[in-house]
Amino acid sequence: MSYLELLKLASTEAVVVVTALVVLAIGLTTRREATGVTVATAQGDQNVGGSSSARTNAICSFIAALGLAIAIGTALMLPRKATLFSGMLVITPLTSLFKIICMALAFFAVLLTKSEKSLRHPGEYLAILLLATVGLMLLVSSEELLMIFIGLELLGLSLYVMVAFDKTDVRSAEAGLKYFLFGSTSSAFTLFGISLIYGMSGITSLAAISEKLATVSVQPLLAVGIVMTLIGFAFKIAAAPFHLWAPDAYQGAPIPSAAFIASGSKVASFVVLGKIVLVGFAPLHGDAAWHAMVAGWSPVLAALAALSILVGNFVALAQSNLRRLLAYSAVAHAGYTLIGLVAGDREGFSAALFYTTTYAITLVGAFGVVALVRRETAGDDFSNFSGLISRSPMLAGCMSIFMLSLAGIPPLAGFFGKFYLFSVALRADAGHGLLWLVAVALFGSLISLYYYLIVLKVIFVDEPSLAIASSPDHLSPDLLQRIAVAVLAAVVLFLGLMPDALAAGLLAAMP
Amino acid sequence: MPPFLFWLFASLMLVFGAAVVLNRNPVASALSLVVSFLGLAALFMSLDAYFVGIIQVLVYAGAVMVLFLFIIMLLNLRAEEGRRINWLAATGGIVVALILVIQIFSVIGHFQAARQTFPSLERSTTDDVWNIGALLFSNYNLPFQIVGVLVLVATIGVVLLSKREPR
Amino acid sequence: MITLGDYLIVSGILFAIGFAGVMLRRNLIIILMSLELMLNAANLSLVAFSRFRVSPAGLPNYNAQVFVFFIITVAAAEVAVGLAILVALFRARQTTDVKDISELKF
Amino acid sequence: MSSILPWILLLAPLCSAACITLFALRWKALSSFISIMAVLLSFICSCLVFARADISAPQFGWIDVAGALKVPFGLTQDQLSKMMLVLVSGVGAVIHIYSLGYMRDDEGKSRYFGALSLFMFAMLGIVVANNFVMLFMFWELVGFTSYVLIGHWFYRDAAAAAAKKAFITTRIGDFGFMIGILMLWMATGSIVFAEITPRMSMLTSHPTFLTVVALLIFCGAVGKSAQFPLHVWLPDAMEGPTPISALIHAATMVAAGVYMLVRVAFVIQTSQTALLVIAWIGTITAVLAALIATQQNDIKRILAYSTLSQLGYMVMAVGLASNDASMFHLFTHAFFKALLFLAAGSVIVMLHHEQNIWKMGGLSQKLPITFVTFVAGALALIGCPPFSGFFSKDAILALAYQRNVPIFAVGLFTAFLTAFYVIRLLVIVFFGKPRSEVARESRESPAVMTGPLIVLALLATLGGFAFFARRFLALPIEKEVAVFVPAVAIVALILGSGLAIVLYRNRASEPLDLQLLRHKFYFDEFYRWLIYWTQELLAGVFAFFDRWIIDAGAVSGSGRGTLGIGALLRLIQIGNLQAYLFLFGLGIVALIYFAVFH
Repeated sequence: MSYLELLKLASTEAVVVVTALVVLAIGLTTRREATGVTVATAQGDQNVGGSSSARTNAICSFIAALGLAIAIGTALMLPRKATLFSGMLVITPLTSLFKIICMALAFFAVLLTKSEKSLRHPGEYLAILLLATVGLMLLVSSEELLMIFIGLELLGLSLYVMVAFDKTDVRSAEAGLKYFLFGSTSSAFTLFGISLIYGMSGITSLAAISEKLATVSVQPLLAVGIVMTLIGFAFKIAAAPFHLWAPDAYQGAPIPSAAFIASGSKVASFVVLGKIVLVGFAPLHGDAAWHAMVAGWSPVLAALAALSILVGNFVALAQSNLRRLLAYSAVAHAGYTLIGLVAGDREGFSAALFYTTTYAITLVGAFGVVALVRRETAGDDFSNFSGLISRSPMLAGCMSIFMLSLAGIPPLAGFFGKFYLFSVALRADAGHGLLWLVAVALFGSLISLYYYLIVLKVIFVDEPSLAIASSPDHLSPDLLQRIAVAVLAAVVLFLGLMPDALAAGLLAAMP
Repeated sequence: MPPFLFWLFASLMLVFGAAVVLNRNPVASALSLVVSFLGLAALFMSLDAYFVGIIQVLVYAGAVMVLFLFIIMLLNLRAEEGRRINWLAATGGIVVALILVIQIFSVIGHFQAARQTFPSLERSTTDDVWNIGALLFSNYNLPFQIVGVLVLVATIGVVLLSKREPR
Repeated sequence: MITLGDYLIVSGILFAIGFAGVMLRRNLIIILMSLELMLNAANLSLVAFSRFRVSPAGLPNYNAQVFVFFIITVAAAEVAVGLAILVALFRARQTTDVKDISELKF
Repeated sequence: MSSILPWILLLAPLCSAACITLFALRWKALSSFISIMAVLLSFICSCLVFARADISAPQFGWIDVAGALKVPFGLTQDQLSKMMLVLVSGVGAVIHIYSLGYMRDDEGKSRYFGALSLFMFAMLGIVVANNFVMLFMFWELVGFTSYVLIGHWFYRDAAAAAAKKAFITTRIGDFGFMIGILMLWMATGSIVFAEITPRMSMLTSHPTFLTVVALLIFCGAVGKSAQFPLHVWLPDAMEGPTPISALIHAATMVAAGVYMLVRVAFVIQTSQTALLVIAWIGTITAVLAALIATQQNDIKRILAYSTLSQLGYMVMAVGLASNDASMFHLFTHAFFKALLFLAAGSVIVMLHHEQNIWKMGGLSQKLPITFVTFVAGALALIGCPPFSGFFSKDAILALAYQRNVPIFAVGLFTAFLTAFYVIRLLVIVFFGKPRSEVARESRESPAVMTGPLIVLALLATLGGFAFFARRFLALPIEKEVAVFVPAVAIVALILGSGLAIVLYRNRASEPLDLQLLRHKFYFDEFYRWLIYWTQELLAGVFAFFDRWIIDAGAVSGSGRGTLGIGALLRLIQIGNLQAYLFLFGLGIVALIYFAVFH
């Protein structure tokens, strides 16, 4: 394997890494000027520092966005099929598709960053964001446990830093700490699980593991290994009971970080989780049917799914902060998505991926709205959203599209995603064994309707509170960000009307 | 390695591991951690993994422990005095950990291969640096480079997070 | 003679001790140390398996040892980031006790 | 013969809605103009489609996930849907024109017309859908737009609450509907009506499955057509503007449920048990609503309950396996109910939004046209020959008499009650002396409002005659019993009317006081109680769980003070990391137990 060939196949990752380095360099050099000025004029330091950092932010965001666009271009030119180092880097249509999706999500996170004023070091922040994207792409495209672990860690470390990044807000460090502790504990479990799986099979490549396991009789030790491995992913997708970090991280983190955790990290985790269970552990599927449970990973995932749906939806009912609400709804949505994996086979996997992709798009959009509202009103409680319709009909409209899509109202993407998911789950098992899970999910989404409607009520019906109405910088149009939110809303609508565009592509890309 | 040495190092590691958790004083915990890892390194050696054993000593005793001690000094932490132990929480945690141990025990008990001894090696593995190095630069080239990216992220993160910012 | 199971049990106990530390201790630095214990428990079982699965050439399975090598690196990076977050938090709150870190809540 | 007319009639309201929301929100007159043109276009196309014997619309593949799930986007063009098209677009057009007058000075007129167009689009979509997914999509869109329309005056708490209630209640039914669709798809592998029909024979060996599917699909209709026990949203929906009440209650939203049942009759009629349940639900709704209506004082609510009751009749007919009778009643009901609502709206507007019937009185002189048309509608509603309602209700009663006598008896009693409360309404509102200042000073509505009334009055009068109705739909065939049933029905009618006239002539206040009926059998209270307690219970359980675990980690005393806010939070101590980690560990242990030792 020559380095040149490696570079060719990993060109996308390479481009993103190089972009990250460039952005980092720009961030470091421009800030030095700014500090020089700050020392010179003690009085005007806030202003000068602020505008300089805003300029740095603009330049860095532009370069980061450009780099991502180039990387998407290179991803389009990847060969159709290639495997490196016995599965450490696999290129298939599916991995290329998800690399592009991950980069697109990162692209929107970069756009969100542009208007984030509280970030003092935009260069470093964007560099880490881009490196986290590299982690996503590695996760998506590897079928080997060591590589998956390193991808998880790269992503995890970047996200810990991104969550704790905002030093002007104490809550950010607290959220970062919680996220870090949960993340590293669960990755320790994953690691222990991987070591057991390695011990049973003597190998770390998923395809080879699957071959090995098909011949060996199932040992309890292996089952423990599988459960422990799954825990790391259950953490990443915020499935109950491993979700406890999510509300705090969503609320305390800078908004682009939260959006990135909710979207990119989740999508990539679902891709790799699906690969692990459906490729690696395929022989140990088990059966999650209510009356005839057979041990394996699918009853485990089914239990996680049911618990997530119930806990997420019920606790979301009691929230009064939009970001926490989104976090709990994220828990519930992770539960819905798991149903696709429980159903197994390629159709179930593609339904899960369709759902998680549309969900990620929706959530990035919702966080975009939250970011804009937060900029105007300095908060993200419900009260900050009251009467949004009168302040910005466009944002209110987009937000209602996102909320209704999350609630699963046709003709938005969320509806078709749910329909696809549930129908696949029902067909997966001839004896309707998964009916119980689908029933739980339907019940959960019935409950969820209530709190999504509360958000809409706040936006459309409630009177704006006085403090917000008289906020001074209430007219600060960030055109780019508004356009981004509108584009995302249009995508959600489009994917609801023409789900084929993505769903058929996904199914065709399935191995 | 004779069995008694295995049990000696294993119990050394476990006892000092427990000491890490039980000590009130962070400095004592950090030192216990090092002793525990020395025991672990000895176990690695007993498994003919000399390179990993040495790395373990170098990285943990040399780097990680220093980092811990440095932070403890920097933040000027003292033992948690005056803090009462919350027995309810403590019992809960211990019970969960015990259940975990019991689960692992019973699962390993069901594992047939666990009752076998280790097969003998063809030759001594004192030269395993060469073997591991060769693997690192061939099969594990990609993860090796990615770990470089990971360390870069950690560096940026640590510098930014621990820096004191002007208000 | 010492069997594979002995190593696995020792590793399992070390893992559980580490996890107990994570759950029980309120001091964040000690929680981080406990995390290290958990990661090293995984290392121990990996090395034991590596020695157990002798390759056709009569040598240990070095793949697992490379894995351990990576884990040690990653663990060091992780602990550094953890400590940095801790320092940032300490600067803001003057505490390393998890009980005092609960501004974000319901 | 392939034609794009069906597509035009479907898409015209959508284009109108899009134009209004995108460009014309500022210009009220323009948006109302666009909206009315669109609905008229739809109506004309519907008529043209109706006039052609065989017509088919080009069909598109919509969703096709590698053969796993195939959803075409096609339009059904059979007798049933054509009739509904004419009916929906016709009634819709009348209501659009009437809205011009009713909403003349409304602030949100553009929004109103935009939503109205979207509603028309959704409703027409339900009518022409040729598969379950399309049907469900438009079904939900109807639900959503009705939410917007009912909540049009969203600054009124009652309106916002009513809108939410309508949306959520119908969604409860929709979930059953969705499961039913999924189960049917699972069993037959298709979601297109025409493809499922021949495959139904595969399922006859699983009667329980069929019953469950049929009842789940019926759930959708229970929600949308406001059948017992999900009927509570409909009377509250009266908080919307009156034209919306007319639209929702006459030919569209509530009729959608009945239409859907008829459309999927090939599923429902395979299960006798399901049919029986449906018939009884319909019957119960009919009698319950009629009983409640006798004690209401709000003119629109009385009409709302009468709608419920009539819907009960239709569902009863579906349950008695007669689509024709059901559709016939839907057809006549569309005219007379739209008429009654619009006439009531005319009264309400002229009395400056007074809706309490005890504040009216003697209006027959003040609003002569409204009065005459209202009487026509009322007579049709109570089934007085020769008005339209007589024929259709008679058909249903005759059917019930043949197939299920207990249902017939209850139906007859409902007819008696109907006559009673309708005549009560007439007597109180239009006769006697004016009982308030506004009633004394009222005068007739403008022509833009009375015009539609007259048109509808003619239809309500003539709609039941065979020579007219037969052009639109297949009439149920009358059997020999035809003499007995109308005879008793007329007796019930006369008894009911007579009782009402005796009781309410020249009264100034309610002589009867039936708390149970006045409080609508306490359904709202019961549901509120139920929701409250489930919510409280669940929230309580979760809160308890969280607090208990988290408090457990925090009862120990606190040493150093940290932040000001922290001191307050320490009292509650939620968000405690240690407790989180403990839960985390508990989860892991439980999961391992579940996977390995279970």
